[in-house]
Amino acid sequence: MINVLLIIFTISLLYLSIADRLLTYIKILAFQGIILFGVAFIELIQINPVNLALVLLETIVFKTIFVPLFLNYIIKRNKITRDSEPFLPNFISLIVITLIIIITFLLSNSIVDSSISKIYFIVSLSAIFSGLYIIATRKKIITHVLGYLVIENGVFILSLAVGTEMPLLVDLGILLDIFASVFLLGIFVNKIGDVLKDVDVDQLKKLKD
Amino acid sequence: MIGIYLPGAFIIGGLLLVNRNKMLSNLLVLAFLVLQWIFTVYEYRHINITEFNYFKLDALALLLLITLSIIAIPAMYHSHIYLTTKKDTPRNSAIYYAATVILLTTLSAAYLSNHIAVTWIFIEMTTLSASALIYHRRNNRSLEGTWKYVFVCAISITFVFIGILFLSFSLQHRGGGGLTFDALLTNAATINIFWSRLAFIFIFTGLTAKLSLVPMYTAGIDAKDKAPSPAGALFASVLMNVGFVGFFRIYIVFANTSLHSWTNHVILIAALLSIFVATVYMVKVKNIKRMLAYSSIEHMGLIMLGIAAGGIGYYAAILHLILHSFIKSSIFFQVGQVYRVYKSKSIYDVGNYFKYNLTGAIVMLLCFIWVTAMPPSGLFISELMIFRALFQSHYIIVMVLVMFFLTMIIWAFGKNIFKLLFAPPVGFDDSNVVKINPVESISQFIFLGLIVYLGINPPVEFVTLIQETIKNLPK
Amino acid sequence: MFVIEAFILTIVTAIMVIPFTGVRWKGIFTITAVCLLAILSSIPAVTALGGLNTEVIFAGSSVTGEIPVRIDALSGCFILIINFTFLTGAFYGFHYMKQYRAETANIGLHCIAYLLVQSSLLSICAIQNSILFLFAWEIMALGSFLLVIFEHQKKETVKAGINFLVQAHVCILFLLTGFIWVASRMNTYDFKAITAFSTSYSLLTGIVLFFCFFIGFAIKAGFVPFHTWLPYAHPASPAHISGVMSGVIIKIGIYGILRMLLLIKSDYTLIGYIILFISVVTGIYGVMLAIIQHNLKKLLAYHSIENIGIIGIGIGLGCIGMGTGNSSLTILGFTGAILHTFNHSLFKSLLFYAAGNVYQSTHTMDIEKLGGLGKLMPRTSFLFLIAAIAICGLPPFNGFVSEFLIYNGMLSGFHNANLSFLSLLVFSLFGLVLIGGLAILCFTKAFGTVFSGTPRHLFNPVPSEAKAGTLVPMFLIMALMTIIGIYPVFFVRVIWEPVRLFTSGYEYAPVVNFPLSGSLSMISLCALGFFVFASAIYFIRNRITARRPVVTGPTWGCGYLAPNSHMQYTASSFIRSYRKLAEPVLAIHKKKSEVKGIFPKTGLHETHPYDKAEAMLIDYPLRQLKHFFNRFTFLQNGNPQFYILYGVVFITAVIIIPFAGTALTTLIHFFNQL
Amino acid sequence: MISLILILLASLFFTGLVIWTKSITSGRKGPGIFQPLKDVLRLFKKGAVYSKTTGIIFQVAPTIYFASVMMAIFVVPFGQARGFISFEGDFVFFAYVLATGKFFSIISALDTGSSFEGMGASREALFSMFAEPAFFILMGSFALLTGHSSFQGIFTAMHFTTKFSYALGALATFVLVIIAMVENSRMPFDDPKTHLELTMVHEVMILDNSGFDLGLILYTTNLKFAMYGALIANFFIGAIPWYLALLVFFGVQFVFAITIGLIESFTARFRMSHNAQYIFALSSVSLLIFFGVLLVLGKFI
Repeated sequence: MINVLLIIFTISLLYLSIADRLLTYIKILAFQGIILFGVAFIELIQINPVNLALVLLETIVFKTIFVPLFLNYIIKRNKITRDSEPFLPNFISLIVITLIIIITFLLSNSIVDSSISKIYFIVSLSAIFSGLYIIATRKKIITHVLGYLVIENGVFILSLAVGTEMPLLVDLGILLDIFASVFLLGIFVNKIGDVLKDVDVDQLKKLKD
Repeated sequence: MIGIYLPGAFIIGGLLLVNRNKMLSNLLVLAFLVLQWIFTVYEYRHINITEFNYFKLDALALLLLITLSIIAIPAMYHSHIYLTTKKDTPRNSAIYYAATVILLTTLSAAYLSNHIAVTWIFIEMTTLSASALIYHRRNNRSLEGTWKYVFVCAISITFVFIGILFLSFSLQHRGGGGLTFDALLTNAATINIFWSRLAFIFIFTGLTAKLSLVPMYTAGIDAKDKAPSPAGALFASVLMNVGFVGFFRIYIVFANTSLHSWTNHVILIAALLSIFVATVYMVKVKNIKRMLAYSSIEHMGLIMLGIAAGGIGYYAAILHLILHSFIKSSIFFQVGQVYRVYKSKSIYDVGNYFKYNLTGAIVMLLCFIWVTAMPPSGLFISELMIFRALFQSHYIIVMVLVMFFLTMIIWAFGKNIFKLLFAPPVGFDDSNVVKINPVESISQFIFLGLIVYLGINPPVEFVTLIQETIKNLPK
Repeated sequence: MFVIEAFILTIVTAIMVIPFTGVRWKGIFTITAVCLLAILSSIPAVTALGGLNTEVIFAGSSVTGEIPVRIDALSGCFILIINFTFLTGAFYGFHYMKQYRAETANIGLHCIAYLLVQSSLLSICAIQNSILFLFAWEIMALGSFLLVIFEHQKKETVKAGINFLVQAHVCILFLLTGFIWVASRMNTYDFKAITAFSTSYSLLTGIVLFFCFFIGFAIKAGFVPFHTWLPYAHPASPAHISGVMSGVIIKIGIYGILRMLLLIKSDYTLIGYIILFISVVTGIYGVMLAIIQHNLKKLLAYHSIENIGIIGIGIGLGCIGMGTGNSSLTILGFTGAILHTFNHSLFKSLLFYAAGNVYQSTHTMDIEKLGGLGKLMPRTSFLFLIAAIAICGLPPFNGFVSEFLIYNGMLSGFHNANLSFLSLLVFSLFGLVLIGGLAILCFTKAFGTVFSGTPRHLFNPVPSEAKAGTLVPMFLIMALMTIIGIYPVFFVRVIWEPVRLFTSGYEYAPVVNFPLSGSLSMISLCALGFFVFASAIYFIRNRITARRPVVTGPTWGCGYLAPNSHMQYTASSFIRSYRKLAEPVLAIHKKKSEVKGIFPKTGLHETHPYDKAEAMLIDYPLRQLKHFFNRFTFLQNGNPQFYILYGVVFITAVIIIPFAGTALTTLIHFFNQL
Repeated sequence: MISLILILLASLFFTGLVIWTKSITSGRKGPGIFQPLKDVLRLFKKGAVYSKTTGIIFQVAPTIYFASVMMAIFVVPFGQARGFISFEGDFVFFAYVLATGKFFSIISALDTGSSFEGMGASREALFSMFAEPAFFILMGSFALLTGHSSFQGIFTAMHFTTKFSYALGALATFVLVIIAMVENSRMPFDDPKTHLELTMVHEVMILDNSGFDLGLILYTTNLKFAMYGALIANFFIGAIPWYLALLVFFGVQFVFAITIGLIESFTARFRMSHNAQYIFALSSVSLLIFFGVLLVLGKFI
């Protein structure tokens, strides 16, 4: 079951690569939240109930509901155009993300350690690198945040791999999640939208040497 | 004691945030400093005792905590001057003070924490408070700086987290206490090489954002540039140290595994690239604060070289770290005065500082001498030892390269500093130059003296503490 | 022991007091402190020259280890040289700086820097702990930097200062490397470890170590091609600083070389060959460039390089003597070198002081604008003349004595020399003679254009003789120069102790007597005879011509009746034929527009001398380096996407490169197996 | 001491002899041999004209010039008889003291502020600078050959043993003759009888000198010739009896003077810009001598 969910997660990454509209990104994020909820639920069923509740709450409330709504709000409030404005054509993005997945898959084959199930490793690493790729190739600042959230999801999956033995790490992951998203989005909603009218990356390239 | 300190400091921070009364905020800041010092002294008396499972004050933490407590006083003093001369709104001042207090508190906690995850949490929190300081001026550029800092730090903190996860993979027994540094050290021999290799590279890369090293040094530059000078002083000293703490504790673990020489190579490459980048930009930049920020990169590179070289280099690295904190903070304090005189940080707008602020100019001159590690600066001693360590570990080419880069840096640094000090400024109206009270430079003089003292004639306790810090490293 | 404490106390008190006194008192305090320091340091120096070394060992700290302060004859000799120059410099400077009294803070800094330089120079001669030595060395460098940039309103001055500072740093890096090398093997910073190190490792190690130190010291001393800071720093600084700098600060490099020769036991012959070669090149190159300079102080600065070359020739000869066991060569070489060090400190400071007087009355150092000052400033011109004769090494003054010793060293080297050494000797003989000839060309140009003839430029106010205050120390120097010229035996006897240090290592029969004492007393006779003889003839001439009619008129214009001062032979024309010959070696930027047509417009001919070595060794690499650095300035491009990318690239690279490495080695292995 | 007297004697007729030779070769009767001396004496009796531009340097210089040449003459030996002064390395003193005189004559020329005299001064400085290395290498070679470093030591210890060493002696004589020509500003390098100031060396330097000073300078020229003649003579005197030596001395002086006269009669002056090269070639010749000495000593293997 976990494997199925994780594979669906990976497919969502592929979909992410060809998404044009920001709204699609947000929907995919929400969808990923739901998948993570499922994975966490199955994987962490043995840990203590309070902790489990926290994890599940985070995935379902924060990742699937709060953040997507918040993003939507920001886009509306700052009148950001709907297009994701990639530097590269979507086709290439698709190829790159596919490549990322293939490479991580091949890479994980070389791991000899058996204590960790490899699927977590593959999926999370693909998610992390896809997130980084999205950050690097999209023009808007808001897409950076979106990319970052994808990375977060990847990290969350990775933390689930040791979740039963070290639930603390999962909690930390959640903390990171909340902290970073709230903070980044907070700055966004408060300041960047006010100060910079057109929220393009080029606006933030003044500080350089 | 940390149980009292942390809540206390956070309460003071919270009060500062809501308080709008000038008098009261001064008192609160004072109260914080007193608390900080009581905490420091208490911890000094109770070394190597674990508190709340996750906090343990070892020698490194003690050294850096004392450094922080010492720097905190002039930092607050100069912040006070900065805010009063700028006539900031009470709200902004409140945020500034609160952020500074929180920053210092989280830094202290991060130094003390004995668990990698706890360290991680506090490092994350420093990003938070630091960003409030960077955004203090509330203009486009500072917003940009803040955004970049937060974003890059967020990514890097994620890297660290990934590294921690990998580290947990590598453990044989994944118990609750498995990730304390002590436990890691005792289990170092049984660690899984594949995962720990990944862990190290991710943790190291993540921490370079705080450490100001290649590859993630970039945002730190903007932060030090855009933050007000007293805050810049904290960024360039104690905030960098927190990165070092995180790095060094994990390095001790890896030094006791079979990955030791590999980690040394990684560090060496990062250090060399850092010094190179610092050189490239020191030659180029015309903004004094950015130049200083690059100089921090250079010094961190040197410290890492010391670590990578090993032997006497360990001692030198710790010494260099502490001395660098003092010198960099005092030079940043001084830049604050420069900014008040010229209303600019650009090297094109400043000049003849000697005429407008004699004491400040002398401090600046001495700072230049100290920071470029010319005798009688204590940094000279640490650099000498680093070079000696490089020599002894047969990194002679590295040594020659570094010496070459350092020469270029001195040239570039000197060119700008002497432009500031001696060359007449272009288009500067000196009819109503702000007079700066020489008293404001006392802290810098004290720091300069301290650097010489610690460098040339270190007290026995200081040496023992450093020896204690590095005792777990292989010889 | 007491002396050292008093020394430290004096310098600390002076530095504490000077910033808080009135501008007049700053000077007086400085002079007092300089005198005190001089007296205190001269006590052990004199006893050391008497053969009684001082050795005090301080406990030091855990970092430095024991700090030995050893004053042997070599140190003593240099301490005395330093003190004398600093004393005259202080007295001269006190009057020279009077017109800058408005700049109180600047003067205060200047005074402190002066004291710092003096005390650090003296310490360098005494301290034998690497770390403390480097400390003193750098304080000296920084202090002299502060002294140089006194007139920091001028852009070139600051530039020269930075140039100086950077090269001083390069110098310290070389020294540092050497010391680190020794310290990392012997685990102590005591100088004695250097000896132990060089004896316990291979001969080559000793040679490389020596040259590591040599380059460091050579930068300070100004050996070609490490000289490039020198011609900028000297003209930029006030006159007394140029004097002191050229007089003793660059000599500390010589001290360092001599000290290292004493400490490092190695193949002296090879070392000597290399030093000798470098020195001859230094001497010739220095004077060749000196001739074409239009700035009087720059000319003198290049001349310092030349003299360093002469000193180096002496050292090189002495070294070869040590290596081959030719004791008279050793003695003559080192005596010549040390005596020339002293002599040069005298006449070069005198020349710079005289140039300073010229500068203060005319506010220019451009030779092409000066002229005819001999009548307006008779004493200064007299002093300059004496110093010029002395620096050219002409009898009856002191310069001749040291050069004479070096010549004789060469001649004594002829005995039992092998072919390679003989060729080198002839080369250096040729070089030294050429240096002498070129020096005459150079100083006849300098003196002739500055002090003789008619003024080339109208100065307002008309230049007048310098104040007596500046002239007194100058006359003092002149007197000493004359005494050395007339009675060299005494001085040679004084430096006998330091020279003997170099011969002490012999298993050969120790030489008790100085090999040339007969010649030296003859020299003094000749010098005195020359004075007496010339005066007698002049007296006779005056007696005879007193009764004859004397007419004054315009200079004979070969039939042209309206000559003016612009038709005078200028400095550039004076050296034109030389310049034509030397052009291939030198870099002279020329700008000229020929006179054309029947009614020509203004013609123009400008020459700007430049240093080819500097262009090739400093400017070109720096330019290339800047290009290289500029390629990396994309890094901080303001785009956070890139910033993230760096991290990713770093991580991937660190992971992949080892894999790639192993893959590559496997591949290579595979191909090798085919 | 004896050499001093002999040189003074030779100086009385040397220039006269040169002039006499030149007159004979050009088909004139010419003045008496002592005419130059008479000129000098006449000048001694005259008053002087000084330029307004000049200062004390101008008045002192001729004296020092004269004194320096005299000091140099003191060093020159006569065969085994020492000079007035003799010590190890005295040839260094010889060359340097001459340079002192030259230094003064140059700055005195510059003191006039003339448009011409500087020209001469410049050339004088340059040429003598180039001539000096040749002299030193020459003396150095003989010092190497003989193991002595004083004039007297070198000349007494020098024996022309092989044919090869005769060649060396001839070369040395050649070098010394040329050096003497350069130092005295004679024909192929400078034409004292020219009437164009632009092409003169020595003569143009002393354009402004008059009266006693000029006399002194002119006489110094005679002395210098005689001095170089004496040096050359010393090459051949060696350890022969004094009467023979006397003969050789005057013989050499005569031959030397007549040679100069002949050279001046039959050659044209070099181009000024080429002078430096010719003079520098002397150093090369001296180097040849040096290598010759090495061969004699068997250091070349």
